[in-house]
Amino acid sequence: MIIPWIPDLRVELAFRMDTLAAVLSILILGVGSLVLFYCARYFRPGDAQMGAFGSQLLAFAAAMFGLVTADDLILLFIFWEITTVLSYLLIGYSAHRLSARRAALQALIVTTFGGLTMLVGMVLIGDAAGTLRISEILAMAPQLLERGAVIDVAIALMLVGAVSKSALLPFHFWLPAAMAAPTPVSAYLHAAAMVKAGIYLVARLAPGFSESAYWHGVVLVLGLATMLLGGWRALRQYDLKLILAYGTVSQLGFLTLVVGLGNREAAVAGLGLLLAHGFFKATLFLVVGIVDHQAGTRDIRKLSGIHRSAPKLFIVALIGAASMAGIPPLLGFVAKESVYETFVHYAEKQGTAGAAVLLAGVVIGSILTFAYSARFVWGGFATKANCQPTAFKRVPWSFLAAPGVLAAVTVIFGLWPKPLDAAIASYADLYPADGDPTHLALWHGFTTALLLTVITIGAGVLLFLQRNRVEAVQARFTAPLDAERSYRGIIGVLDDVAVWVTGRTQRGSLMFYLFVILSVAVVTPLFALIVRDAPLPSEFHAFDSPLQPVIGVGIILGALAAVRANKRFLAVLMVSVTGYGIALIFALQGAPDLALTQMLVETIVLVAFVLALRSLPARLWQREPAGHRLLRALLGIAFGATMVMIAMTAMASRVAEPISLAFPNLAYEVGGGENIVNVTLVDVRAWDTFGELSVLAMAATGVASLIFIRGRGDKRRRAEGVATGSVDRGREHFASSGRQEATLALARKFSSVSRDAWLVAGRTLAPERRSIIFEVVTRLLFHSVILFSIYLLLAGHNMPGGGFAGGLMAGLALTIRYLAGGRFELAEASPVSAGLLLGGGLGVAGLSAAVPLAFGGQVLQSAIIKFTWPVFGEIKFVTSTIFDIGVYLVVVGLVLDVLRSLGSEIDERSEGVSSDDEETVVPEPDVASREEEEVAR
Amino acid sequence: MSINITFMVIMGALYACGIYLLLERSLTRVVLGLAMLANATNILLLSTGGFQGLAPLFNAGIAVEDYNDPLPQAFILTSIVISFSVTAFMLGIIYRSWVLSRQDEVQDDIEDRRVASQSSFDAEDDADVPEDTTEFTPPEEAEEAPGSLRATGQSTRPEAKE
Amino acid sequence: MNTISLAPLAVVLPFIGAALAFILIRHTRAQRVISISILSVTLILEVILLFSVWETGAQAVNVGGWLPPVGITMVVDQFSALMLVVSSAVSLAVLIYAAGQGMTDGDEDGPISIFHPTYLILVAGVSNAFLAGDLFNLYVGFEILLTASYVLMTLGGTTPRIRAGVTYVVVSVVSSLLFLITIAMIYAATGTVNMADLAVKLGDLDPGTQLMLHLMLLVAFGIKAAVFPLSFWLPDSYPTAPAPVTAVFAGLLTKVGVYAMVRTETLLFPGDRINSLLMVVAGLTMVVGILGALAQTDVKRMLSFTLVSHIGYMVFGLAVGSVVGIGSAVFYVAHHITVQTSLFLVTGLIERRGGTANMDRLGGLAKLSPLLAMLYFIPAINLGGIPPFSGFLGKLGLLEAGVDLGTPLAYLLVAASVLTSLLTLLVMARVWNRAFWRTPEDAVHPDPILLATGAGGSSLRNSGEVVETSSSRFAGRNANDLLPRTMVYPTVGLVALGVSLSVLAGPLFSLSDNAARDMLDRTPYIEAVLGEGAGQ
Amino acid sequence: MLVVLTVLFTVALVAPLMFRRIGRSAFYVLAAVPAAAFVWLLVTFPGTQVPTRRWPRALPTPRRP
Repeated sequence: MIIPWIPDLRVELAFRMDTLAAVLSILILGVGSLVLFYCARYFRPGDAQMGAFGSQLLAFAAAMFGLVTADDLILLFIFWEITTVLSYLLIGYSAHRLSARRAALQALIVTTFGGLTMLVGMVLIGDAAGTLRISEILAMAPQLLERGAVIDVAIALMLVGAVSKSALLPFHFWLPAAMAAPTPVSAYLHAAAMVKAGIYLVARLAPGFSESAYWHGVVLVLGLATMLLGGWRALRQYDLKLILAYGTVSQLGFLTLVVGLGNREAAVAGLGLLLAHGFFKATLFLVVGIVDHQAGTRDIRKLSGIHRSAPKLFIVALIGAASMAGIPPLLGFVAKESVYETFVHYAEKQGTAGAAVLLAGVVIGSILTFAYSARFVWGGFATKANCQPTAFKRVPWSFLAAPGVLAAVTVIFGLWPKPLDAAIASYADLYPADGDPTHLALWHGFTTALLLTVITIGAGVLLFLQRNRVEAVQARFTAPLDAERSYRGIIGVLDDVAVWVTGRTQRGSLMFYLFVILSVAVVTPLFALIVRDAPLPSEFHAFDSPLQPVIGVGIILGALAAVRANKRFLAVLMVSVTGYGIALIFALQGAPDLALTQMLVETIVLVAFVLALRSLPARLWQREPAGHRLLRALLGIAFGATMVMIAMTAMASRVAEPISLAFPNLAYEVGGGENIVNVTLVDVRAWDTFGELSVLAMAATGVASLIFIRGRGDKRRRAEGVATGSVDRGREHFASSGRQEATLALARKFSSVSRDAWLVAGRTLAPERRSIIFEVVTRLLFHSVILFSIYLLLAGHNMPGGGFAGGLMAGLALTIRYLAGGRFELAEASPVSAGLLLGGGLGVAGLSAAVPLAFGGQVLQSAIIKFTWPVFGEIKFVTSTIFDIGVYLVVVGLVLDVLRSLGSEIDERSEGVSSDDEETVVPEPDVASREEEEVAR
Repeated sequence: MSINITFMVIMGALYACGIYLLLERSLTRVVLGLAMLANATNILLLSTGGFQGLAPLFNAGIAVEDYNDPLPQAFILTSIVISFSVTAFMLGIIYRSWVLSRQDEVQDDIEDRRVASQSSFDAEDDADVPEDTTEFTPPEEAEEAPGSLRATGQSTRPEAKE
Repeated sequence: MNTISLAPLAVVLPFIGAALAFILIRHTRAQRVISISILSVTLILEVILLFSVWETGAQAVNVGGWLPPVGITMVVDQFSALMLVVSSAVSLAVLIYAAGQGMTDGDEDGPISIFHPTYLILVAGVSNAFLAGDLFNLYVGFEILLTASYVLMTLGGTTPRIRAGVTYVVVSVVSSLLFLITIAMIYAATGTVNMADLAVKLGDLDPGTQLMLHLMLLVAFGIKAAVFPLSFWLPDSYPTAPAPVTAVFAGLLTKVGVYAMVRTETLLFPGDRINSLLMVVAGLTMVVGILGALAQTDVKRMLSFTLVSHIGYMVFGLAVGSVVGIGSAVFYVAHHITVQTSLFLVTGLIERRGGTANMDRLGGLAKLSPLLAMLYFIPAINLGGIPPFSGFLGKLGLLEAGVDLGTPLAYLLVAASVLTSLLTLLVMARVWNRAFWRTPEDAVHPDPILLATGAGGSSLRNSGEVVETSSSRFAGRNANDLLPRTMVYPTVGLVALGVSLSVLAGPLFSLSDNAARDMLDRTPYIEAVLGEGAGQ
Repeated sequence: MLVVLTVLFTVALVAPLMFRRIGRSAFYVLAAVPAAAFVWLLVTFPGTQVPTRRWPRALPTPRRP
């Protein structure tokens, strides 16, 4: 069944059910339903998290079922990672316990690490095979193996995923730690299902890829080592669940060993052992759950006499442990017998020392297994000498049902393994039939395998009886390398590296960031010019007109003076000197529009600077002058020089004619205007100007929001209510009987007139601030300047001018009135609030953009309308002028906003009469304390 | 396209002074630096137009090549307007920064320095965790979730303990 | 008048909306209605554009009727259409979230009245940047969204915002400056600024100048897209802004930079001259970014670092330069916009519910609000690359592209991307362990708001008791006010969009691969703009 | 096969609601779903069925559905 999901990455939802999948599904679904049944009795009724737990457990079963039936490598990986995430959630069920949280995170990270490595392997194989379908890949396995290194590495990477999932040696530590999970989770995930995913992957790949270079190295060595280590550690545990956990680690090593051997017998024996382990380990975990639930502890030094207080539980536990130990009538024995037979035949056939060591290792492992099974039964159920029998509540039937069924299955299939053997046989067909095929059977006759079993049981009993001496030996011999501590070490080192790297890169200082950015911006073009040769500039000319060098010298002097100035306003003046110099250069170069706009902008910027910085101290004092003075100078010079070199190279490498040659004719015929630059701005490239308007509007809003904080403060206060001469009264205190005092008193006497001759709100200003000449000049100039700005706007299409120049001119007019008459004069001069102006301008521009669409044209398309008026004669009106009006309004709005916020509002604040609730000026200590900053955020 | 040396010199000098001012601690000088860099870029744009030409006011007689290149002029106008609005905005920031903390300095980010100097001990990862051998709290203080933190058994799991 | 000439409306509509919002500055409710309706109409328009472009490939419209290369052209190809739709959907969700926050917190007359027009102009700027077929117009698009972001970044004018605002503004102005310088150089060298015209003319320049201009453009866009050496400014400035603003910044601004890099890499300067350099930069961005995230304790700063780190993935896809590589990068950009924004919105909710965004002081949120826990968990594992979500699919495509390339540097990058994915998962799981699983009592010094409703409030709806002892600014709010519906529903919508990306992965990937094929082929774009014969 | 998978996942999604309504015994309902899948597995895949008469011959590998 195949449903295509992402054809471009060859990923489909492909499923198939073959024997291997069916055998594992038995385990997953069977044990899954029993565990869920068991949970009904395990949890207390009122638990809030049970809902989430139940859904996660069932989702886990579904994910495992998907994993074993998936026929697409990536689909298998998807279910693989879903099981990882669900195991993270399940282990973290009792999240208030630090051990549970840490174990969950540890399991997640270790298994995801393995999973991601496997993903790389899968992508490599998918890329080499051309398909992601597992069955097809296995079919062409032999051809793939010839590809050599790539496939071997890919298979090795996939094995890393299997090793980490099935908790083999380097990654085994997460399984015992995961015992912090509720016991049903341990029973299902860490015994029957999740850890079997790795074994399933090995079993799936074994038929095709068991001959790949690293296969035997990884599978056999790690498997055997894990088996021995797991068994050895299990003998030292005092917690029943940890005995089983290390037992599982050992059995998983054993399983990987068998399944990964890669011949027909091993396949049969492996699957048999897989089923057997699934049944008996789940039984034992469920039994431990019951013991913990009824007795309240799992510590074998406290449990005593339970075999008498819960005989039925004892029998079930005995069956499970016996099957684990491989005692004859049970399924465990049947599986182990065929495993012994497999390894005996393997040793005979191979004849190498390695095969013999393998056999010996397996036997020793089985001996250890027998020993810790015995320890489990003795620890859990025997009556200990030195402690009184533990109180044990009666075990209700429904609680014991799940382990009971599993124990029964172990016994039935032990006595009658025929159906299992038939089921597994078809999986074994994937291997070439070499020699006598082995069967799962209770009795194989008197073979060396049987002899080995007898040895195993004998040595196991001996090991159990001498357990005190064994523990003494183990206590002395502590583990040289401990995986969990090394994992935590790695995470610790990772954190330290992270802090170190972040400390180096995130200095927090703007100067450092700019330094890095600018040096990268300087180095990369130089690198390009060095690596690849670029044309050397050939034609030069000193200057276009003799005046240019003179102005140039002026500009450079201004720039240097600005750098060295330590008075704030001196620096500002020097920068505006460079600005005006550039305006002159524009004029000389033949750009009247630019010169006009640059001059107006410089003026308004100068006014804005003075208005904003007047409340700051005069000196550009710094507590400690910015360091690295030389370094900054070097970077500046390097940047300047590089830019000059790049400009010259770029200009020298021009080959094609610039497109601007077409502009003059187009502007006149189609645009209908003689001023090419203005036509370009409002018609040909009107979309740029359209964008700029929003930049202007945003800047205006930004300034207003920074100063007014609570919104735009658009409320206008008219002049009537204000007492004459009350605004901005001089607070300088003169000498009481001095001359200034007298002149001030005289001026105040004359200022009582109700209506002012020159400016509407001139009277509101305190007498010592007013200058009659300035007011008279303002009165004369204001209206003519406004008229001139409207002229500039309308004539802009043919003569130098346009929306920007007009708007700036009108802005200057408002500035003059504000400077002459104070903030109430400004309020009188601007009938409309700045927000309205901005909105109106943007609206006019927006509509002039959208309306042409209605007439079938493109956005911002202009049309030329010719009509004749009686008085004015023939008039040619181009609709782009409407757009220009929008520009005009927005520019006036911006200047008004700057004046209102930087001018009037700061005036009010400095007079301390501000109506808005001024944010309390908190003198912030140098390093804001975290708490205060926390609240401020 | 022949290159005008004067423009190059002016541009280079403005860039150098602008960058020097930009890397300053005082906010006013940074803003002045930005304004100077914008002016330098305008000069660069002007020089890409090539030679000094007639003002771009169309009349039929003049050949197309004689005009000064109108396209860079449009770019320069846009650049002037944008640098004007950014300067205005920065003035607002300077005033606000002065009102809030009476200083005209570019302040460093304190969170960065705190992170760079934090200790590596993290309770969640490195705290010592007592071993517990059961999931169920004894009946008397059983709150609704089983297995609250109860250090009962002192089973020595050899490698878990630091 | 076919649909393509409606494309500029995607910019004009928000523009007119902003104008209306300016005029109605004092009626916040009207502003809210305008902005939400305008954004919805724009989203519908962009979806129509996406479907019309899906089959036919790149289409162009000349603004004002001026033929290229004189006039400005707006070009919509599959890549930009996808970007438009995803960014509009995300900005609509964030707008509703912010409006909801404004309503419940009741700061009607406060900065919220400036928020709506500024937000609309930000969206207009982003749409303009995606549509621009002209290099200078791309610069203006950048300027629009930057200036709007300056205002949003310093909204409310508190001390940390001003400090971060200065860093952000100065670095952004420097990046625009470098971009303008590069445009001047390109005009000096070729005499044109129309991108399609440039694609034709840049080829004739000699290699030295081409490489120089190419690198200068990438540096300018690299600052905006926060690529390794140029990305240190981002984690200092983004987290201090209000939650919805940070969400929009994280979702859109860096992606505009990445979009511009993809355009220059494929259209203007084809060929793999600097692919190995891009690979190295991508690797460093990933690793240094995620190491930064590991070191943080504040969730918003941590997410800013993961944002920087995952830009490395997109640059990796770009550096591979194959159809699968760029296709996966396109898909990854769409995925990352959605997931990163939804994570920032959820962090905003965490900040309201837990009183702080600092991981050490949080705890027990899973019990306090299971809905919030789920809202965090899904995008978190999505970002961490857990299948079946879109994060994994994007990374899978990138791995396949890297493996197809097969050079040792590509394998190194594959290893780096896998490591970064693992560390991202570690970072996200750490937040989950501390903020959601840990009991409030275990937190370092938990916010009283956590302890107060600890026992009672288990779910969003029924916990109504008043929180009185909270030090954070949400004192005196009952739990319903802490997570109001108008803020939770857009977050749920965005998370659902993230999940739907994996359900629709098939068609989305075919769209991305078509976009990549057309971009690498270059002629569809050039012919759409300059007419048939132009593409060589 | 896909049907079994979707059934399992949907019941898992619905499970929290069941628990809220009928509490602990919802586990029995949850246990029933994999049990049903187990039975379905035995029925549809003869390879694993308990053979009656003809088990001596090697059983054919089941066709892929």
